[in-house]
Amino acid sequence: MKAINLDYTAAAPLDQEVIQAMLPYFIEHYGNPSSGHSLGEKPRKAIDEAREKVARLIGAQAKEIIFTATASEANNLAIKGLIAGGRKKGNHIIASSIEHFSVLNQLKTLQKEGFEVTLLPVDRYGIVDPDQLASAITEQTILISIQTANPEIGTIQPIEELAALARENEIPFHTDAAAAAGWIPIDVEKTGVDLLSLAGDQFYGPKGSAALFVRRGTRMRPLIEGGIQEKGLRAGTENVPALVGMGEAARLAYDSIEERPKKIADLRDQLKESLFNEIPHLHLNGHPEQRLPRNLNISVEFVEGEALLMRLDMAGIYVSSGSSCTSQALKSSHVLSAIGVSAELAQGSLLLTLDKDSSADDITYITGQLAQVAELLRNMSPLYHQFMKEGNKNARV
Amino acid sequence: MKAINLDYTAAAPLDQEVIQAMLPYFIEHYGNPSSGHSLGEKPRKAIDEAREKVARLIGAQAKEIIFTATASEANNLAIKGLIAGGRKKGNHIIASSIEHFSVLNQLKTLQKEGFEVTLLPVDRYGIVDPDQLASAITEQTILISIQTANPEIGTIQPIEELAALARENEIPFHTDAAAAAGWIPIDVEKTGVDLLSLAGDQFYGPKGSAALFVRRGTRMRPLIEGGIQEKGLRAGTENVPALVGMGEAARLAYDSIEERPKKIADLRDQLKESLFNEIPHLHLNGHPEQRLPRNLNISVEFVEGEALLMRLDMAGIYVSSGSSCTSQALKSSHVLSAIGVSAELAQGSLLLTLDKDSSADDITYITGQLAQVAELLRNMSPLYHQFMKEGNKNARV
Amino acid sequence: MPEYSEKVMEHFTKPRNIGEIEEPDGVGEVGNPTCGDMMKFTIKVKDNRLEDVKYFTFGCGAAIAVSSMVSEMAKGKTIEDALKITNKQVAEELGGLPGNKMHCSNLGADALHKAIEDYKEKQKVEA
Amino acid sequence: MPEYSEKVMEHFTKPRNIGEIEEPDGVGEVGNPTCGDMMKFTIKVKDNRLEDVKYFTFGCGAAIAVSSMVSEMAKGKTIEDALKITNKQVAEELGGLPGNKMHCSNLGADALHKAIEDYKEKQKVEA
Ligand SMILES: Cc1ncc(COP(=O)(O)O)c(C=O)c1O
Ligand SMILES: Cc1ncc(COP(=O)(O)O)c(C=O)c1O
Repeated sequence: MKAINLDYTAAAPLDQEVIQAMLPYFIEHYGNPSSGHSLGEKPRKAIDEAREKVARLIGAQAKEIIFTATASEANNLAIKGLIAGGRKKGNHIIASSIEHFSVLNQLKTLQKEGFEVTLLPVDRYGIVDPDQLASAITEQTILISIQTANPEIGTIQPIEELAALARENEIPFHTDAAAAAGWIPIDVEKTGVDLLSLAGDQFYGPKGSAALFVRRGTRMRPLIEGGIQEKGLRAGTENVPALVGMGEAARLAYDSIEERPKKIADLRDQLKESLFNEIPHLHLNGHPEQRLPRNLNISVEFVEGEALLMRLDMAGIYVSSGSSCTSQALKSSHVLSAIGVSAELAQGSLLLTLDKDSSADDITYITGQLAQVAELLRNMSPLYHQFMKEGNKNARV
Repeated sequence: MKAINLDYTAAAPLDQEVIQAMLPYFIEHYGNPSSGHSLGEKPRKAIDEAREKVARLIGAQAKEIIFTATASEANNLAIKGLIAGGRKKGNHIIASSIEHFSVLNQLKTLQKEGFEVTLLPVDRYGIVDPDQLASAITEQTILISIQTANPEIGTIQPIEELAALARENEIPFHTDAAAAAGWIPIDVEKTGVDLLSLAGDQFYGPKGSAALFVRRGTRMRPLIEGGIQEKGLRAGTENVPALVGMGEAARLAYDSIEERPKKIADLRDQLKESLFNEIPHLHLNGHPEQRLPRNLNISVEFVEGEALLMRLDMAGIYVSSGSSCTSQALKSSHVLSAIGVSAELAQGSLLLTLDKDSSADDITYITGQLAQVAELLRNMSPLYHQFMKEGNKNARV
Repeated sequence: MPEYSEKVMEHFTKPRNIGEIEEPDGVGEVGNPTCGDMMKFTIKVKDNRLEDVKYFTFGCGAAIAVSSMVSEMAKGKTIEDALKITNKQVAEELGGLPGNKMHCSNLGADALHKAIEDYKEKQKVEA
Repeated sequence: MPEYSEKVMEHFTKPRNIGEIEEPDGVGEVGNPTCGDMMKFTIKVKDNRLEDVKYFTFGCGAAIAVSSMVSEMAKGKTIEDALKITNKQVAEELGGLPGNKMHCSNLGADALHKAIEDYKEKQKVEA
């Protein structure tokens, strides 16, 4: 049976170069970078180099990179660490309504603790309006956190414009670039953001590798207190192999920041065209152009996502959905709801993320399978039959 | 040249079994355990199994294991998470004065936020007196955190007795077992602790793998908020290979919890005897019997630790020291100071941790080298010459 | 795949009795697409027995399997016996459902019972 | 190994002029073991020149290298020139020191200067 992954945003296999770069650090150069003796030297140099490579990917300086284990940790360090750093006084925080849960759930907690939180709406494509940000800013605003791109609908924000507003008002600006880094060019000097989260496993690096860019001069407190690793901002023995892997993945992403995303985006566009040509009643979610190269998000009208996912799985195609049934919390996607997708269409949403190894052949297979599956499920859907009847009625009138 | 690591507490190479167990999860079974489709299945089962194995090592149930990236993170989750969970009201926390910085530095922060902190003294061997704990407990005490064993001087605490006091007073008890787990039998049911931190890389598991045992029913809040991984107590994509490695290392440690530590302890005792026989003016730090099997801590009188460390390094022997010069914060060991080791002797302290692959030959080599190095450095030490003169004078009187 | 029993997978893969009975004796609709699940049962009654049971389902794997199972369980039963089918029984017959999918099992029996109620109402009117 | 320059490593590995001059013309002691570093310099002066400079050092790699370097720099210099040796010069001659070890470079010149002061004091007394 075929096996085609279209859920690369959930996980991707390591690049061969990445795993090869990591392997020597499990057994041969197993030392602790903090050791004063020779066994610490290789690992120390290795993470210094990794730091350089990660910094280069986003236009930062190496000393501005704080390694963490996950993007969730980076987001938590960004927000809690900045607030605890407490340079700016106030109790108001602004974010977009389509942030990742590792931002949103913190804000909920902060609200309970007495902070005011403004969640900016987005337009039907998922874009934050800079004017709305401008008018949300108050004297009390101490932090603005707006993602670089959304992992679900792929929409890319006008970060430069948004960050400029923060800067004018001297408010620290954080951007969660976990879905974007490695896929679109990022330059923290150009955009002027103060904090930026990224995740190695989102660009073919290993799980357990992530980082927070902290602009020099930003006053922060650690989330994990203890030793003085990572300039005192993240205690704990460094995960040398993972960070080396992230460095190598960052190098590969940087070196191909034009070609690789373009190749995947072309395939993605072909897939989109093929699906929309062959299957009726599909809807595109997210921005038609300002979107991540590997991301396609559609809603299959009249059917529910988990059933789609299971049927496709049986055909060796792996996707994810924003339906409530596929979410462990049993809530349908807050992102789709924020861009005004109806609850019914959210239930039938499919997130398809392609890979550098996706092929044109895959597209033909996927299209055929999704067409079949959609037909099969529609044929048992009360909504579809209702629509057909009403459609027919309407046609008669 | 020889290369003998005696600093295995800083880092150890992975067991072959451990790396072999991990490898399939980088590329072949690279899926995300949270995925609803088939690619999530293998990784999900793999971390379930790892959880079982880690639980078994400490006598816990699998569902009581929360995976983290480091022991520092586990300690931060334990303390901050419990306080934020807020079942018990009060503002008083008790810990020992020889906790790891990932406990102590949190307590410093909490003190600034208004908490009362009692750091219990330890005796000259590093042991916490249960009577002193009993009299430190107040109506306000909401948490007691006492390590299972100290990574530096190796001293093992009477945890069962200490935890029983906490239980009598209905106070949650946390123990940092990062240095102990895998080396001495641990049974959370027998000791009745509520929270226990452990680190995979301390028993031949990979860096980036650690866990917090959270007794069922303990009310906690996450440190890293976001997705609902790890029962909502630690958001972020699971580091599958690292956790699989930790599971395998836990299995190996559990299966050899009698033999492996005993073999290493025997070698450690031989090393100690050999050193004390051959080199004058050595002092043992820590408890003579109640200590971790692989741990030896001595002070070499009249000389400073970094110089010792560098000279030994040139002879291919890797050790660490509690001297201020070898610490990145330029402070000499708070642990040695707490057990009453003089500042001078703390400067000349050496921490020697052995390994399952350490050999009797190594011991001969180490003894010879340390004897030479100590003599060389003593011959240039003003303290040594002063002692010799005064010693001679005293002898004359 | 979600952690479904073999039985659930079997009914999901090959759902029985899909469809809509023309001129049914009773119709029961429960749920709505907003919540993620919606079922429409139609029944044909003869001599106080469910001669035929069909359904359309919009929903997850569990919802589809539940409707299929309910249709099988109900078919041929007397009205009284069919009304005795409980949500618990449906879940049991399916070899259990994951905790977060138990609510789906409720929909199936509910929709069937609603169809039967509808049949009873119509009987009253006709009587 | 700490990140020391080659020059530091060379002086640490083969420190020059270790020892204590018997009946020295001046003695200078700085630091104490509690802080981690302690140096004792003894000097022999002839015709206003440092004919011999020796030291004992308790301390880290940097401290040992610094004392060795200071002894080399001072030997043969006039009293006046030896007093002009600055901490900065010592660190420079050693090819730099890691930031957290700069304080060691201070000790070396200080100990030397103290020994020279001691010599001067003694001269006064004898005069
Ligand atoms: C007792 C103890 N606690 C905590 C830690 C911190 O471990 P990590 O650096 O993995 O966070 C250590 C490290 O060796 C330890 O020995
Ligand atoms: C934008 C964004 N932020 C945060 C995260 C969280 O990443 P992790 O699960 O590695 O913590 C993700 C995950 O995909 C993401 O896409």
